[in-house]
Amino acid sequence: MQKRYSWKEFQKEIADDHYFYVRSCIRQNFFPGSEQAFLNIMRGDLGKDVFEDARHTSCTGIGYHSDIVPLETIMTVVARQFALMTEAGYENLTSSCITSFGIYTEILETWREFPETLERTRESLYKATGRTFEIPKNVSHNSDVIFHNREQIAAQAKLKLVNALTGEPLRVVEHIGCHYAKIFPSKGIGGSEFPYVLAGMVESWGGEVVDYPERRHCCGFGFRNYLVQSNRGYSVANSRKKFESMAPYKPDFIVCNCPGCTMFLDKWQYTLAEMEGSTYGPDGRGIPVLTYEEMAGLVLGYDPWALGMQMHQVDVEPLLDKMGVDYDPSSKYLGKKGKFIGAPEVATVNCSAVDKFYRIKR
Amino acid sequence: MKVTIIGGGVAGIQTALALKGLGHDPVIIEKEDTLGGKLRGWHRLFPVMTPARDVLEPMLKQLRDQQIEVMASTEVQAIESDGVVTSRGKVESRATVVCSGFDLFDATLKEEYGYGIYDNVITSADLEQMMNNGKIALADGTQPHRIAFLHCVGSRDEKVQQRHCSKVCCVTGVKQAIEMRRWFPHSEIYNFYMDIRMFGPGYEEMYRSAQQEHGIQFIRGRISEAAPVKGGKVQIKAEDTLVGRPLKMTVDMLVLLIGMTAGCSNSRWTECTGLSQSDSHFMRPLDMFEGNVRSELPNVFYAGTVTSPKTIGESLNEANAAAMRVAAYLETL
Amino acid sequence: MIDFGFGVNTARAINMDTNDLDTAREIFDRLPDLQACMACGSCTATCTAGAITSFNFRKVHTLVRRGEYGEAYAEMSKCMLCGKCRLVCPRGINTRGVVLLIKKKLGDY
Amino acid sequence: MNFNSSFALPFSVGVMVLFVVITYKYVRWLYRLPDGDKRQIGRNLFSRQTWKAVWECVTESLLHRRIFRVNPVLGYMHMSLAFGWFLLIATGFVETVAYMGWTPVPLRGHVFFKYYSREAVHTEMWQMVFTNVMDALLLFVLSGVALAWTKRVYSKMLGMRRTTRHVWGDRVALTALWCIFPARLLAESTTSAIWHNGGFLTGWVGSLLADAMSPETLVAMESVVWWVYSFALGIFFCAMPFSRYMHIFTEVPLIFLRRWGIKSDDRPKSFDHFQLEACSRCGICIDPCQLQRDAGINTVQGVYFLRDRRYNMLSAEVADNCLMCGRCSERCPVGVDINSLRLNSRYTFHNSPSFRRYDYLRGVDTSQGEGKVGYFAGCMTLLSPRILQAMERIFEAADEQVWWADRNGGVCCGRPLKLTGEVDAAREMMRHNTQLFQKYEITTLVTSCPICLKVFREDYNLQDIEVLHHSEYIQRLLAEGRLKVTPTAEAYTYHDPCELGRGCGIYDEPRAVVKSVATLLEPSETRNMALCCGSSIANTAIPDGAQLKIARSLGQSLEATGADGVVTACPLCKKAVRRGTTLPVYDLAEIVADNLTTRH
Repeated sequence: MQKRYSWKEFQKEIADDHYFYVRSCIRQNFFPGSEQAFLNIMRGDLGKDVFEDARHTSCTGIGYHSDIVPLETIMTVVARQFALMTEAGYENLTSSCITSFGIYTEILETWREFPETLERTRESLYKATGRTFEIPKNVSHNSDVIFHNREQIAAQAKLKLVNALTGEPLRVVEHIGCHYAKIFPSKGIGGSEFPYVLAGMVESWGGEVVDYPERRHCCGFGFRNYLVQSNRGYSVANSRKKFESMAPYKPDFIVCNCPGCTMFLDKWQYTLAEMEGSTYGPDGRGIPVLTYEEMAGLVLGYDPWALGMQMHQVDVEPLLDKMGVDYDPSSKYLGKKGKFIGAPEVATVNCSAVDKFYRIKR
Repeated sequence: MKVTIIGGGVAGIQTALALKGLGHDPVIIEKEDTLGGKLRGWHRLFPVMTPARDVLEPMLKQLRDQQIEVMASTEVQAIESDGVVTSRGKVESRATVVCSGFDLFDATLKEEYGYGIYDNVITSADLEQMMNNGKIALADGTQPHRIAFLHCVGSRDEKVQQRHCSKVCCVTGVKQAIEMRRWFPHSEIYNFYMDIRMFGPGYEEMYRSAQQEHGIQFIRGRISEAAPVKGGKVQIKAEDTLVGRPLKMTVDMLVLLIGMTAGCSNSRWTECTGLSQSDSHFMRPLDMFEGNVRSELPNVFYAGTVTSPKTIGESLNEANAAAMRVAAYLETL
Repeated sequence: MIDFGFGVNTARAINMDTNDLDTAREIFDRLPDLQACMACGSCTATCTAGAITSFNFRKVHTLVRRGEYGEAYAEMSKCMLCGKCRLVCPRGINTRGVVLLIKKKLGDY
Repeated sequence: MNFNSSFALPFSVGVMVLFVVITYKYVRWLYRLPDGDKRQIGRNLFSRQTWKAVWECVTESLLHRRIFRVNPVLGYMHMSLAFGWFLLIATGFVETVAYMGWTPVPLRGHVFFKYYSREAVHTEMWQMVFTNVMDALLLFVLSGVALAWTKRVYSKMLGMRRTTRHVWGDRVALTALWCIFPARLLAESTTSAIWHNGGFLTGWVGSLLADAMSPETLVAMESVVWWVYSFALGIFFCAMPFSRYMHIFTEVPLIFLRRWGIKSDDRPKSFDHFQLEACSRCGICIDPCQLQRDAGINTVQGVYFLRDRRYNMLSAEVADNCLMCGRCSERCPVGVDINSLRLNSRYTFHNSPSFRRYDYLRGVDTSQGEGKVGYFAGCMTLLSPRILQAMERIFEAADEQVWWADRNGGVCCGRPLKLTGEVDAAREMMRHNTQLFQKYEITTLVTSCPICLKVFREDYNLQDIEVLHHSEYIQRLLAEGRLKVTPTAEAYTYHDPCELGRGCGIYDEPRAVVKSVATLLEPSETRNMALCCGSSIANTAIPDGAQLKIARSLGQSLEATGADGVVTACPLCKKAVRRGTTLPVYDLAEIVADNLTTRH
């Protein structure tokens, strides 16, 4: 990793404070704890101003990439988000979703290259909603913001990404969403070939990044490739390619900055285990997949269940034990007031019934 | 009459020798402390494996014997109508021959190939250096078994603003592959290419012998990316375009055949004289035919790779041609 | 094993790390001139069998050289061995010998 | 007379072994002949062919007439050994009978008669005649042995540039054979020295010995030399059925079977053994081989191929590396059909069940035109459009309605595949083309490709269709006056394509056509010994460089005629010859089409 100096050539400006926050469709549903953790870390631990308007919507990127939503429509939807930001008096947009981040970047570039499309969008938005908007000064992804504050988080860290027993740094596979920098390399930290956004966090917090042959490869989500059932074999094949390539490096966990990647790298491990019986972690288990907020949350000493880590398909307990996280294994499926929220069935990817070990409370 | 020659590579040296022979008084201004330019870093030259030394040494000896003036470690800052301004002051002359050559393409710009990032990704120039040092080895000191050469790194590539063909890399790739086969007789050697351009005498024959006698495999397809594999190896991906299928393999060593980019001093020549550059930033000669060693200015001439990628032989020819042109010009004064 | 209603696609990439290249090596050790192929395609263009069926000599032998042997025997069996390809090959490759050799190395007879 | 002596033991053992092995081999091979071959023998057993075979045995097995044609000295060498030894045995038998009358005498008695009769009286005139005749015959054989020694050292004297490199077993037999007659001379001379019963040769050598040694030494030596002689015979007889000397006997059944119409086929069969073991490995086939002569390939010639196959050490490389031009068979003194044997060896190596590999041929029909005369260009002609164009002009000039079978690309005739040994698959193509010809009800099939011609005639079953090579067809048109050509002042040399000449026996028709338009000049090696162009489709092993060398050598011989151009009658030869010469090369059809007398 010492040689990875190239990222320095791809530095982007990241606003320091006063963010207008937009959410991710997938994460709201599958990793709600991560989005909440982001807000808590930003507001609580780092003392930043993050504003969220409940009226903001999906960016419709999934529809756009599946050829359902036309370009004009998505431009208008994006313009509406910007209008909400302008109305709230903010200039820095930060997005929870990589697809959205890619969409914002793409549309801003389109407006820059073809100013007439911007005018048409202003007109459409005004006709539809009566709103006007300003172009944001700064657009960042949430991971950019966390990267920006990584040293401060490191300073406040309660735990390091280190094996508590051996003292060895944890081996981390970082996976960057394709739309983060592959479309506009200069919009990503470290460019498209060697993005540094997650690697920087891992290194700052004491872990070791694993570079492996298929690091650049897509997770396989690919919108249409997942959304159409008959295409899913193609989607899962891409994930498998990555797992097979990373498995020999024995990573302790995977960290992603993209909603789709987190979901598919996590859930396809289950699917592959059920379809082919193959798992890629030690002892017939899967490799835990974390969001960067979960990783930051663990470092800052958050309770894993508060971070929503019980939502994972691949059990995270082995990782938590390795890191030395202080948590209550038995309360995994207990909600806010101690109410049982339901547990999934035992899956091959988790090797054995977890409650056998932890006596999970119902 | 006094003539300044900017650059002490093969073109500059030969221009000086030829001008001296024609009775003039050349002075070579070289920014580095030794003469010889890029040729000093080369081991053997295609197509007949002539040691680079055997070409350079006799030229340098002649230069010394004929007592041609050389200003080493001197940078030319500007070309003027009555001479050049250097870091050591003005040198007055009646004509100037620009032999400032080319720069090697910076392979780190093709980040996806991992040059400077992965230990066993090297450039063709690095390989020549290794051969000059008498030891070719992987970063851990062991011998490579599987070696891949990638043609056209920094040539014919819009993404790095190198539209031109660097001309000599194809045959260099073939030459180095054969040399590697001789160093490592049991290795597997693959050359990934987009086109193979064997334009010179003996080149095609060399290409064929590389295929047939040396068993070097040529795969038509440009490597898209390199990634590290345990043990310092590199995984490469390409399309085998001849069968229309993607292809990947792990190699011990990846050699990037880097191209020639326009010399960084070219912009300086343009700024101070108004001389023009071609799209690829090489200096533009007066025309492509009769005036191919002349510039738009009557007293400024070109020789060698300052105007376009060339082989050593072609650079030497241009040096002689430029000397003739200079002499003819000086007679008109 | 659960049936999710879809399978896992196999990779299309030619994997030179896992492919068995020994047979390929034996083939061009025996007929080194095959290595001189520069993929001009004249063999395929003139091919008597190729005019009637999808047989593509150049492509099949290139795949074999990369260690992709599946179908190679069946494909090469479409060849009529008429010898036109050998007459047009600019590199003088013994194409008929290549067909026989590939069939011999990859067939089970 | 007393025939009990221990020294004869090695000889007797040798004879026994020889008899048992040869009987076993012949009975087994004959028994395993296919039923068709057995019936064929039955039909011809009492025919004139049998008498012809007897005569051939005399002229070839004993007198070696064919070798005399290659080189008289070489012929004499082979004849002296074969015929001389035969006469020694025959005369020795008569001699014994003359001495003993018709009483049963063991075989050793005949062979070592000089020893057993040493105590008898030798003064009668007829006895002296026998003694001297036997000495003369011994001298005759010894002269052959001397020549054989010389041939090993200096083969060119006997008209051979190269001789065979032998296997180990052959060397044993050869050494024994070379010892037999000198040993006999020494044995008989020693006995003569003691008993004075020698003729002009043994008597003279005996007297020299008697002068040089004491009587005791002579007596001691006598038993030793007779042991040596007997051992030489014994070893030779034991080695004989396993070595090249098996040909001495095998040539005889081969001659008979051949006369009775048995042939080798495209698949191996029992008869092949007779051909294989009739090869004496004389090596006469090496010199005519152009692979050896021009391309320096020294391991594939007929003699080596037959040897390797006989000892089960044949490799596909050797079987495949042959042009099958047939020049070797033309010279073979035993008349071994090397091409057929090679073909059925290739069958063993390469034939694979055809399954459905040519299913794609079904329904393929790219033919055009209508007519009772069909023209089959063949793959190679399709790469020589000048030939096609010339044929078109000839058909037009002769006012022939033509059905063009494969002008737009067709299905290969199947011969190239057959020649590689894939006999079953080749049948598929043959079946396809046959059906095509029958569908269009043609009565005459013309082809300009001798490769196609040979397979049409040999393997296709085209009952009512007359198959003609275009040389025959054009010659016929010229003879019938349907085609008129204007002679030119050009002088052309004609190159016989292997498949047309040695393959189909067509030598005169193309020459007649050439002569109708130009002067014909013959190269030094022509007609049945014409050179091959080197590009023969029968060879799948030869590299391009070797093909070129052969073509160049052919080119030189054609240029040596001083001709203005080369005419050939095969599209493949045309392309190959052009690589080897600077002379213009034409197909027969081209020179005719270019010189047609335009009708007014």
